[in-house]
Amino acid sequence: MESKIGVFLCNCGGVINNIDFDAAVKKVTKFPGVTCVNLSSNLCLEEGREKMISCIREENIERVVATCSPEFNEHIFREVLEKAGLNGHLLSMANIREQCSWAHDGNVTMKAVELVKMAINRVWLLQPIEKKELPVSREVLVVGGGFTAISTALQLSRVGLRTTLLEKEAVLGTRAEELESFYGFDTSAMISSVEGDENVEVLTSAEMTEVVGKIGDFSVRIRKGEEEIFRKYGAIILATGYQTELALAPEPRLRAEEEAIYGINIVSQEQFCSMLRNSSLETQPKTIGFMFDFSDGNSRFPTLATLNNALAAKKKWGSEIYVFYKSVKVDSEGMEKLYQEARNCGVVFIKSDITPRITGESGRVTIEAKDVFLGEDIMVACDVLVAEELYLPGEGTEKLSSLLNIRVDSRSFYQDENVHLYPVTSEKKGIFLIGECRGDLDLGRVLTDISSVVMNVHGLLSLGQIQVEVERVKADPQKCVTCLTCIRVCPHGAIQLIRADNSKEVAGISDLACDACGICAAICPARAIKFQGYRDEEILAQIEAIGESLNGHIVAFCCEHSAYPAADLAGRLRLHYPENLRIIRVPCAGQVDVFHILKAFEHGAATVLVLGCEDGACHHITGNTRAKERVRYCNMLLKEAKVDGRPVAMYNLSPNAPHKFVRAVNEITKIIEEYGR
Amino acid sequence: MIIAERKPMEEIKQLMSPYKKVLVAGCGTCVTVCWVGGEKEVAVLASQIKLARSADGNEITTLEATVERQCEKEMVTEIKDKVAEVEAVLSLACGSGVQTMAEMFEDKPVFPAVNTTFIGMPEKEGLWVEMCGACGDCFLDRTGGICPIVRCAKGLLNGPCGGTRRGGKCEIDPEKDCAWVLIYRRLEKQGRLDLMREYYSPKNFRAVKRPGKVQAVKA
Amino acid sequence: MATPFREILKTKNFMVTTEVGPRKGSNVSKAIEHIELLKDKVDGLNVTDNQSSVMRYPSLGICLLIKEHGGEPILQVTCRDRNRLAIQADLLFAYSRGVNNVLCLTGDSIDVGDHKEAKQVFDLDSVQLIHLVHTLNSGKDMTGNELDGGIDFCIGTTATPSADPLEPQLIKVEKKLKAGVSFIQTQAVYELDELKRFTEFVRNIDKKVKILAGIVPVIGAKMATYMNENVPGIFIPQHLIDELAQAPKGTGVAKGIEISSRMIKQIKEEKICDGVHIMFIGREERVPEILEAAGLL
Amino acid sequence: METKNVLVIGSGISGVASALELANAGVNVYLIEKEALVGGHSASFCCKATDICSRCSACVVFDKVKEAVIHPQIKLLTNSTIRGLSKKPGNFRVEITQQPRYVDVERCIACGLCTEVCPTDPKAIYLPFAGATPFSYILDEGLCLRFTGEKCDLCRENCPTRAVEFDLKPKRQELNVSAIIVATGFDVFDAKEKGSLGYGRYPNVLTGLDLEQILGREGYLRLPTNGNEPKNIAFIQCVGSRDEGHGYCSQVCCKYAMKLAGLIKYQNPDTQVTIFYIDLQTAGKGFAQFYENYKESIRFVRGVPVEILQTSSGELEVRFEDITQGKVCRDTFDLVVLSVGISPRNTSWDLARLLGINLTEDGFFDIRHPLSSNETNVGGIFLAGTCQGPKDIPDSIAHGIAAASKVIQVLAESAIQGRGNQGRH
Repeated sequence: MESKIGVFLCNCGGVINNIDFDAAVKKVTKFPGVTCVNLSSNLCLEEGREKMISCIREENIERVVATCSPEFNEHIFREVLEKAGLNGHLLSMANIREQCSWAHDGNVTMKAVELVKMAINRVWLLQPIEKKELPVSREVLVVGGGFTAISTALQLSRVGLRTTLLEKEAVLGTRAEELESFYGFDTSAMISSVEGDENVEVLTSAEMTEVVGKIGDFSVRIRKGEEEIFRKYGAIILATGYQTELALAPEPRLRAEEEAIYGINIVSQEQFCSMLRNSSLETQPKTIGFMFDFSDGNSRFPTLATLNNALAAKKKWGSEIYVFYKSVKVDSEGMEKLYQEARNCGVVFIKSDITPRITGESGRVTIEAKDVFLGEDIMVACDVLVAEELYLPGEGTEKLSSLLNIRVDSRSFYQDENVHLYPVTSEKKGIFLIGECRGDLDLGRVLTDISSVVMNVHGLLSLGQIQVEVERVKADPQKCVTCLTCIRVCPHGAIQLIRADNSKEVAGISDLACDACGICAAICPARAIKFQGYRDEEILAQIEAIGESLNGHIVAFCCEHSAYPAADLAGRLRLHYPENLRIIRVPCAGQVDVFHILKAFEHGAATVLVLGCEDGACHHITGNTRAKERVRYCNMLLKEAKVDGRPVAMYNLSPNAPHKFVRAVNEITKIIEEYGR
Repeated sequence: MIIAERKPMEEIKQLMSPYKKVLVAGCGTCVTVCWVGGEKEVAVLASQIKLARSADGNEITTLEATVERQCEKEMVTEIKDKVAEVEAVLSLACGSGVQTMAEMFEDKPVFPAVNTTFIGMPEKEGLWVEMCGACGDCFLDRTGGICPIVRCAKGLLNGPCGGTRRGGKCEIDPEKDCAWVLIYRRLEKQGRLDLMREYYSPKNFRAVKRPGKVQAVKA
Repeated sequence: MATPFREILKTKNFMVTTEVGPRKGSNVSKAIEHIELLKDKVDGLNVTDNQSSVMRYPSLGICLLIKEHGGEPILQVTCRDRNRLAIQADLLFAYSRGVNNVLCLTGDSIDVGDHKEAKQVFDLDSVQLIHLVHTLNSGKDMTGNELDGGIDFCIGTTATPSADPLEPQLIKVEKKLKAGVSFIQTQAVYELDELKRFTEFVRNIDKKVKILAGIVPVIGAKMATYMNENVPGIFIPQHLIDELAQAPKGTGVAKGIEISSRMIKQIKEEKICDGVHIMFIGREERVPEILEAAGLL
Repeated sequence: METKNVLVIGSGISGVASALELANAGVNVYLIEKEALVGGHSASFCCKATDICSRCSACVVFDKVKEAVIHPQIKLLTNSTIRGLSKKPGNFRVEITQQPRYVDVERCIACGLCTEVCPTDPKAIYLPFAGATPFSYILDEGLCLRFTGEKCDLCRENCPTRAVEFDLKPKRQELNVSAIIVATGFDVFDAKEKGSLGYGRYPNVLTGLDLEQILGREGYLRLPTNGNEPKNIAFIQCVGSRDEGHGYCSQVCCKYAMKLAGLIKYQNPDTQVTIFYIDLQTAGKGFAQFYENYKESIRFVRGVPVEILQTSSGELEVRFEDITQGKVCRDTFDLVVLSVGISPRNTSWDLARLLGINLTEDGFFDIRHPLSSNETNVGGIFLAGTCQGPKDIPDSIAHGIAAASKVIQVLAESAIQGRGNQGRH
């Protein structure tokens, strides 16, 4: 049965003057399924919306096509549909202003009509999407027992969320002395208050051994000594901190007969802290050397530790202090002041571009370097050298990340370097990473992390339920062949094996954990996964609409997070590009299917563009890289079919890069023109 | 599970050259799981061959169908109407699927679009490796669960050949581990190296009488 | 008339064998030259069996020629090209024509040869082949049928002392020894320590078996690296490659010969094993120079 | 729990981040902005990605701002400032003055007709930049003829949706809110203060912000003087950071300088780029690799430029003290970019007095305790973003979320106490 489609054209206050709307209305009225066509001049304004509602009611419209950019107005028109008693998802938009009128010179009526046609073809395949409240556990698991973990638990308790504090050591307060000596802050009070907090359960000498499930419903197995504890949590927060390692190897080349020894003459920052606290230290070091920023130029911690310890030593012992370094890392709060204070207290700073040479002799350590200020060699013999330290991920990071199946960054700290994950989220909903375990953070940033994660978790769990669109992406249990492909590729860990009503095991997509990218749908070999609004039918319907009118057009699949808004901006800037471009909006480049591309060629496309985010900026982590792979494969297939000379092209850009968008379109157009000759 | 590989387009085009209307038939079991013969691949191949043909200025129309198991006559009959419409069938199923098709529709030429390669398993996303040679005389109990018949390039039963490369790699493929080195390590781990020291007399290559038949014992 | 190899194994304390490589084609004149040149200088002449899976004049054919010219042939039989029927038949024929020594090998994979698309057989493996020869020696065929006119082969096999990892190889050698062989002609050896370790291992299992160290002269650094990468079971140590690299242009072969003879000397003096098997592929005519330099003439 | 109202002062990225978090948590948010547009400085920044994202987060700003302006729980008040504040326990009464915007955000459909008909040059009514949100034109009183007494009415007459209105008075309104987040951001250091560097005098001396905006607007870099592509560019670090007046590191300059340099190199690999620095701030997630990739292709010079002069040929001669050689050197470039730092708002003092919160010696808003990076000395008033101290975009967003978190925690507690009290009655 055919449903009644209402088309609402808008000439935007009559300023869209390169489209002949009367002609357009005539054409559109003829399209099958179209019940009524309205021309408005202010569709998005109050009065325009009112008219729309009444029209939908009077004509018993079932599906709506509106002409405007979905970027700012899709939600407005969804509301209109809801008000008119329709499901908001039975709407399809034709972007005839930003991506047509404003993007091209001359009369673009024909293109506008075609964009509307694309929307019409799509709209009558659309299916309603319902919202539902799904229950989530209000329990939170915090892994770690240091300051970060503890204060997270306390803050979560303030907003009424229960937490389990999971520490592998026997007691809480890892690295407490560091806080004390660096910030003069005593954690013991905190520890006692967390232990007294009714909302917090503390498990020490305990470790997570298994995690299954998803946001709102993680089943966690914990081993505490002999006993095995089994719990359910709504969210998991990792605050497992960091570890350091002396960066001396292969320096210093201390020969056996030399007396300078690790631990006595060459110490770590931590060892030096305890030296400072040790009142019964028989001999106080007269000269002390510090080193940092040679082996690892990307950590703030060494600067922080050095400045604090140097100052403390100066104050306590009045020793001579020489600091060898390449660059001070002062890009955190108060650090510059600390640095100046140290200078003023007479700490000598020696900038050197090459790693100093270190030798040990008769119980002293000799440091030789080239001072870039004086431009001459300097040699200092000290009683103690506080060696450079490398700042490394906490022990067990690897184990935990594989246990939770979450990614780590290039320095193997937690959290992929993807820009959309900052500050505290992982690629899996409900799993968070805070503090030093996700990178080298100073106290200020750690505090921010703590509060941020509390906000995130509160937002997810406080109500005990989350409203989500259900079955937006769904695997048809009848078609699923349980090949596990989707489970392996889902960047959000949203797919698991389930037994739908005790039948065979099939892929089950969690509405809670799913982030609606469609990567799974594009790769499913059985075409069992359907992504409402972007199903094969809906994409192909649009492609077919294009084919009807002209050949040699270019189909551009545009990621709604990047290329699509970029195209809109291009329009606003009136940056012009060839008129034969046809944009199909997709949720992620990773959703673009090989055979969608081939279909475009079948329907006469000169070539196809796939436009997604840059590496490291994909909202779905791997979507853009998978897209790149598919484009490569696609070109292989086309070559096989002797359809060459006009390869499919993939470009990476961000939503605020309109010029890059236009550059991409012009580049590909050039290639096509050359091919044409 | 049966693993297969798509034939090159050149060859498929050759097979299809006399025809103007064909059915591209997929199979919903093994070949779907290994990404060569499922509904998605049917769509891709159909589209690709149409492009290839129109590039030659010789259009072809395609129908598409995917049955759950092409090696089941009953399931194959489900698509008889579509078969009736076309001049030939291009099957993306394994050899047995193709033959079942051919047998069910004797008046129609049925062509294989894939090469059935082996019985294997996925090593990781998108990579499948051979595991079983269907020799009808399973040897795995003596080799720590690693099959020398297919995973050793020469199918040796009494240990590695002299061609093993540095680091225990295979004579014919520096990427591939020597099956016998793997077997050695596995058995060593299990403290069962005595199994490897045993002499195994020549294999009975007639354990399965070719063409093979298996009659279920219970009715 | 040459002394049967079996006798030599018993009597001689340092024996030398070398090989005659069949060519592609029916012209055997070159082979005859080599036979004539070598037959009296060595204790036995191996004939390779479609070496490195490249189709050639049959091993058996050359063996018969050697016999005619009064040499002592060692028939090499691989498992790659013949099934158990063919192998048994060939052995019967060989013995009936006075070819009494057989070297049992697995054989290179088809993939390394010039008929890559052929079906490789490997109906048997080398250990099973050794057992098979023993069965025939005992007057029965594999299925236990009586033979009218039995055979009595002197059985040898190969091993790779420089394999890595070595343990799986040694287990296989152990099996071969248990199956019963009178001599082992090893794959090319370049590190004598490896050879020492290997001989010790063998001696612990079998005191009587004779070990002939495989000697393959390398005539250039390039060739050496090539062999390391492409010839199965060959591992040439870097220090030799460097030594070859330093040799002035055009003196490569001489250098190779020098290195080989040096090794042979050392093997003989230190009694590391019972002899050597020289494989100078395609340069049979220069084998005497090695023997000369090694003081074996 | 009945819905609470919260005021967020400033719609820069931190304010927007706070507002979004609170709104999503069901709080009514008044987001007030003294300018006509939302997003503050960072909204005008450009994407610095090559094929690989450089993690400048400009796109994240773009997304969040867009999300904020259409959020039903966020009431946006542009052109608005605070005039008064009175505090009762758990509640503030805030007096807001909203200057007329003249172009109604609700009605403007950004058709651009007004700009077409506007007679002035430069145009008095226009769209400042493509990404401007709300996507609505603005009117510059300084340029508009109406405000110089003339009788122009073209834009109003031609506006198809009657979005332009002139006879408007400033609106005063009072808001009752349970908490306030101060997110007033920063002032870009005025490079003119460093006269010797020639900013303002030499057209080819730009600030980092100028460069951001040029690249954002044009998509590529051209010399302001002759429109040619610059061949040889110098970045000068620490302009307005780590000096007498500024006892702090601005935390953003090293990163944006290197990222902009990277982008320029990507667009034209032949361009020479030199960065003058004292200490390189290469710490921070994802930056290690970035620095590795560029440390070869970009020339890093440890040195402090003392003076920039324009040669007769229009080139810029940078005189700098090359520390490694310990002497003053000269080098000429065709474009110099001053990596200007982050300064506190010059209006901070007034606002501080109005709200009763403290300032640090550097002039940023002060925090109550080193272990609470959002809380001020006044209960119920919180800080978000660079008004508390220099931060890059990701840190500002994080800080904004953190501030929202603190508010939520306070509201939650007061709710609990509230219930507690009722219990006692």
